[in-house]
Amino acid sequence: MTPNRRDFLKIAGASALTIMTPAIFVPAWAKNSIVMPPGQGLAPQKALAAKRWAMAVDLTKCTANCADCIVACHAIHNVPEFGNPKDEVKWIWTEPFASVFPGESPAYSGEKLQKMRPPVFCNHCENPPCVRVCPTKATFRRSDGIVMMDYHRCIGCRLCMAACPYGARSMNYRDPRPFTAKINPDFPTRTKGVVEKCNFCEERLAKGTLPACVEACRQKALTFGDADDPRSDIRRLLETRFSLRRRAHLGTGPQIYYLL
Amino acid sequence: MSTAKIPEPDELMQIKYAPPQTAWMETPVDFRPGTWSYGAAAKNLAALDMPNPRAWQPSDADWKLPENWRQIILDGMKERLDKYRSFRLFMDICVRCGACADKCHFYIGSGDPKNMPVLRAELIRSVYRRYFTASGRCFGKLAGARDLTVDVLKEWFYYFYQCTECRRCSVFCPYGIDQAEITMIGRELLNLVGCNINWALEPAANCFRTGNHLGIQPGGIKDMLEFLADDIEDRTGVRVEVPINKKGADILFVTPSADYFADPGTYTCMGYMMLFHEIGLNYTFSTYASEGGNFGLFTSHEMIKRLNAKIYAEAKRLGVKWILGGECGHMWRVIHQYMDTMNGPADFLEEPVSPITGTRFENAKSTKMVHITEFTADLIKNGKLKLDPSRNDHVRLTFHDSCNPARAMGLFEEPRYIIQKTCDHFYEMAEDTIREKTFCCGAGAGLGNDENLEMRMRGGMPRAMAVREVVKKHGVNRLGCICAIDRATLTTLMDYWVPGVSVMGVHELVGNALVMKSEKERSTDLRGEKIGGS
Amino acid sequence: MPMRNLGLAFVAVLLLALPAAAAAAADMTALLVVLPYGVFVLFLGGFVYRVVRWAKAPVPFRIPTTCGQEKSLPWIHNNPVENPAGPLGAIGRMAGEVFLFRSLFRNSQTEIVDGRPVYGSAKWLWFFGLMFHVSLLIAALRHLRFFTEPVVPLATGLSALDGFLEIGVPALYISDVTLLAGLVFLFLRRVVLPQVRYISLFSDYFALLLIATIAATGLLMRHFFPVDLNAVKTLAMGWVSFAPSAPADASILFYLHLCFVFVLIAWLPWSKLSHMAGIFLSPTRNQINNSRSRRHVNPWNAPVKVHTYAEYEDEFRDKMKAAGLPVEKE
Amino acid sequence: MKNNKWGLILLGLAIFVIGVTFPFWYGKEKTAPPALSLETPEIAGSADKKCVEDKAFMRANHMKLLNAWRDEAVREGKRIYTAKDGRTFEKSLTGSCIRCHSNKEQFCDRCHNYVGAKPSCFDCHIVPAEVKK
Repeated sequence: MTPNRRDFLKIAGASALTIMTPAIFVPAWAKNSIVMPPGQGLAPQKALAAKRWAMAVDLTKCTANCADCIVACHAIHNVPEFGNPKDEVKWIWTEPFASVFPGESPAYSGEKLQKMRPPVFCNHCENPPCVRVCPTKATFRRSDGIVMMDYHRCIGCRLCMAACPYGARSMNYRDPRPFTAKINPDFPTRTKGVVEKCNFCEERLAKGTLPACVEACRQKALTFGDADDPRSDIRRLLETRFSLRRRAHLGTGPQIYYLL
Repeated sequence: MSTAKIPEPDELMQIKYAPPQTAWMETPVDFRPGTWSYGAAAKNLAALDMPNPRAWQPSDADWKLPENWRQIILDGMKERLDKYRSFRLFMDICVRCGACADKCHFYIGSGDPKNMPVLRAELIRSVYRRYFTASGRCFGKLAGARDLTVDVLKEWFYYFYQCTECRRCSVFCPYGIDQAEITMIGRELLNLVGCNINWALEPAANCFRTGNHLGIQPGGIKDMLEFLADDIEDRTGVRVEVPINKKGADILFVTPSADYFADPGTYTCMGYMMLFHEIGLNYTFSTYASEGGNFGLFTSHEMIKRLNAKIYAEAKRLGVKWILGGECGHMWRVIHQYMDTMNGPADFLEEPVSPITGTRFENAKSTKMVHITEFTADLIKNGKLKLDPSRNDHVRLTFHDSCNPARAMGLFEEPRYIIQKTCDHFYEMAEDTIREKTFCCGAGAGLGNDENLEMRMRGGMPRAMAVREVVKKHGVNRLGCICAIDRATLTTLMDYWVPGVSVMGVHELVGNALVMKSEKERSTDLRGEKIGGS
Repeated sequence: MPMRNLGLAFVAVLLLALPAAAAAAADMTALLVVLPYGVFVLFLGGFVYRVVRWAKAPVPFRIPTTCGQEKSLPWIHNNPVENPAGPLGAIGRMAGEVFLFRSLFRNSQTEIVDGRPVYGSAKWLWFFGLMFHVSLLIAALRHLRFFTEPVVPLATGLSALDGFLEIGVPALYISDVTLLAGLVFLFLRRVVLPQVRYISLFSDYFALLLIATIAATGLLMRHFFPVDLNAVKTLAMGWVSFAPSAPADASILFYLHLCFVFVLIAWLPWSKLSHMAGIFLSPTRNQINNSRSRRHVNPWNAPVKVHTYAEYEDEFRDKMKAAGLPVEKE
Repeated sequence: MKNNKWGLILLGLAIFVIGVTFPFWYGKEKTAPPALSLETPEIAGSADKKCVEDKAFMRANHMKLLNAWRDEAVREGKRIYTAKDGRTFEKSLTGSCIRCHSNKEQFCDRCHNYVGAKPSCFDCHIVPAEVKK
């Protein structure tokens, strides 16, 4: 049996211990003279940058029974398939319209809306409750709006899962590697006891490519871009089309916009 | 008696715990009146063939030591290091964590750092290091070693006779280092050069010659027991027999002689006699082995054996089946831990069986000596006694676990069972002061003399204060115990710290509560005090 | 002066650093080929000598300190551990002492409040004492990774368990933190409490400072000034396979660490630290309280001069007869 | 009846002696530090055959460097490392380190096993060669 700090902390409820920052033993000289080279430290030229990353999902284009975005996302991110709804790990998934927008489904909505299963993601909130509750700051919000997870720090306490109003976070209750069909070596897997979620493909943005789901969508239903940039495609869409956001009244400031 | 002036209780409570400015090796001992016991008289040492009998007092500058006293002590130490694993080990492994410090009643009562068991042991350990370890020989003080000088010897005397060998420190020591063992060896060494206290040696000499520590001769013992039988008849209307030196008795009964010579022990003794009469026990007292208390324990292992030998010898002579022992503390330490080893095997006796209940006392099958509370608890449990606890209604009792039965035997429940069956008003003292954590009366191990009264009152303070709390809380007026030294010295202690509390043995309760066949209506208890009145 | 011992202990530890510094500076690494064997012999031989010395002294009497009800009448519940009536109880009692510091757990603190002594719970000494000892044991066992190839699972398992908080890289060992915490407590206690300061000898401070220095140099090497672990392991494996070779180069920290460790190991059996072996022999703890049901034999039990009944009767015969007491000889 | 406890004492001493001499008789496979293999196609194909920093530094500090990289890249999004000699690298275990040292078993594991270090890096990060197996 290999000891697992996550198990331990889960059992002991000793999340207080983890307030200690992991970097306390990196000496100052190591940080300053070696890791931070002079005149460097910015993203490479071709990396995509933004002030506020956001995504628009055009529900008029999104077709039923298509899972291209999900398949692409889960494949490159090594999302495991446990074959068991209780243990399910998901970055993109679908839900009935009525549960995606519980406040927006009138009693006499037609068959089209009733049957519709819009894709749902992490909303990369302006005001993310998951970040606020994380005891180790494993979940944090980048200045470009991406709500990121540092798996190294996650202790599996699942406070973020309790805090997220969208159910966008999944816990690896089991070792995910044996349940990952084809491992993509360019992206790490997780270990048992770590929570995961959509990261807006920040590793792809750093290399200058759009998120995998956006690329994979043959209907071009997904538009990704800088909502803060008046000239961006997504900004134009949001200005011209009517959009809904999930449970926006909660004040979380979700950044996935559903176009109708 | 002593000329020392004893401070008032309030004054005594002003205890200074801050250690002195000077290091302990550089702080000489101060023989302050009231805190030490008189040296043994020459006649007592001579009676016991012990070395260096002379007229001296610890307050003298010249202790009239033999010429080669240092060599005698060092040879004695070497001998004992080879004979006692406890001594050698306890010299070596103490880490001076200090957990024992505030467990000692003498330290709590005096604040003298050399009364911390750890430092009291260091007094002798420092000499051990100097003469018996390489580091001590080479590095001296740096290794915690020091020369054996007359001042060191005086310090030993002062502090080894401020230890009642109660073993409370040993309960708390992570290695079980027992100051009692160290004190016993320390006193043996002092005895080798004739430095001992009269209050331990005179009783020992008396016991050796007359069989009991007060030196009472056979006729006196008989008179006293008859007198107690008269008192019993007066209180109950029942005439109990007084069997003495009776051959063919089933059981030899041995109890501390204080039980038949001094109040309040006499009432306990009356309790025994009534009990034995009531159950028809075929027993006998002995005038030769008329002392249970072994004053050798306060002198040396050899002296323990010399005095203790009488009990088996007398049991053999009288042809009894087994031996029953009365309520006594250090008597029971000797019987429980030393008697069989020293003077056994007692193969001429039978394994003890209660003739009344048929119970076999498995735990005493080799030593063949049963504690009276074990015996009586068994009688009560088997319904052999008719008891009326309401006759003890005027007693509001708390119970003092005597050190030796507590920490050198483990006798806790038997007396409590008897108390619960004979007394309706029983209140325990604070948890930290009873059972294995019980506090000493402050006057055991030969220190119950009057010249040492201030130290007794200091050492007994923790016990007395625990009693005072139950007096305040529950209106306790009586302190029960199963030790003759307790009955003698706790009385003084109570008068000083908690006036109004008197002391009794557990079998006095039994005597009061026991409903005897053909007894008259009782109006008083064994003390002649009205029953029911408060 | 009470603080003199503390000062001397500081000086002694500083002085010990000199040979290490000298060895590093003067490239006397050849010492590392032979010295460790001497140290090990002192350690092993020392402990065997001490234990045999203790064991040669007999236990003449059965003197367990009884901290619970004895086994007497069948209906009275006895305390089988605090007052063992059989070997299992004694083993349990010793296990409690060795592994859990049972007696120290009883520790209390006496204070005079409102003119009377009160006894408060004082478990900190137990807590930090146990923590210190367990940490020291774990830290020592973890070092087996340098002395075994392939590394024993015990060492890897302990390291994994010990580092499972995964704080920092290399992972911070919990036992290192608890060891230091224990040391700090034990040291401060010795310095701050006047009574404990008063009884403290040079060796009491020296032991704590020595272990603290070992822990500090170890932690510095692990987290701040890394050393070449391959070289360390090769050195250690050289020792245990009797093919020692001096390391090519190593940091002064490593020499300091080694120097202090050698001093500790060599000194351990000859000092108060021998309590780690001595506790097993403590007669007040390891004995069964059955002295009344089984005779304990004292190997040097010799006859003593007693006062016989015959002598007694000779002196008191007339008085006994006068009192109507039976006598043996008329 | 036995007073002398030599049996138990000798047993205890034997356990002690066996315990502290354990390393002397425990199986020893080798006493020399392991040789590390640099024979990977990537290294063979590289011109200067130099690691990110010099060998001595990497040997002593690679874990600290990686730890710093991980925090910089993940938390601050700073993904480029400039070495002391000015060369730049992506701060990535799989992207930079393992690309050259693709033979983890012959490189990383050898030392880690020898000194009993068990880094948790590869619990998540993947050596491409191992996926293909």
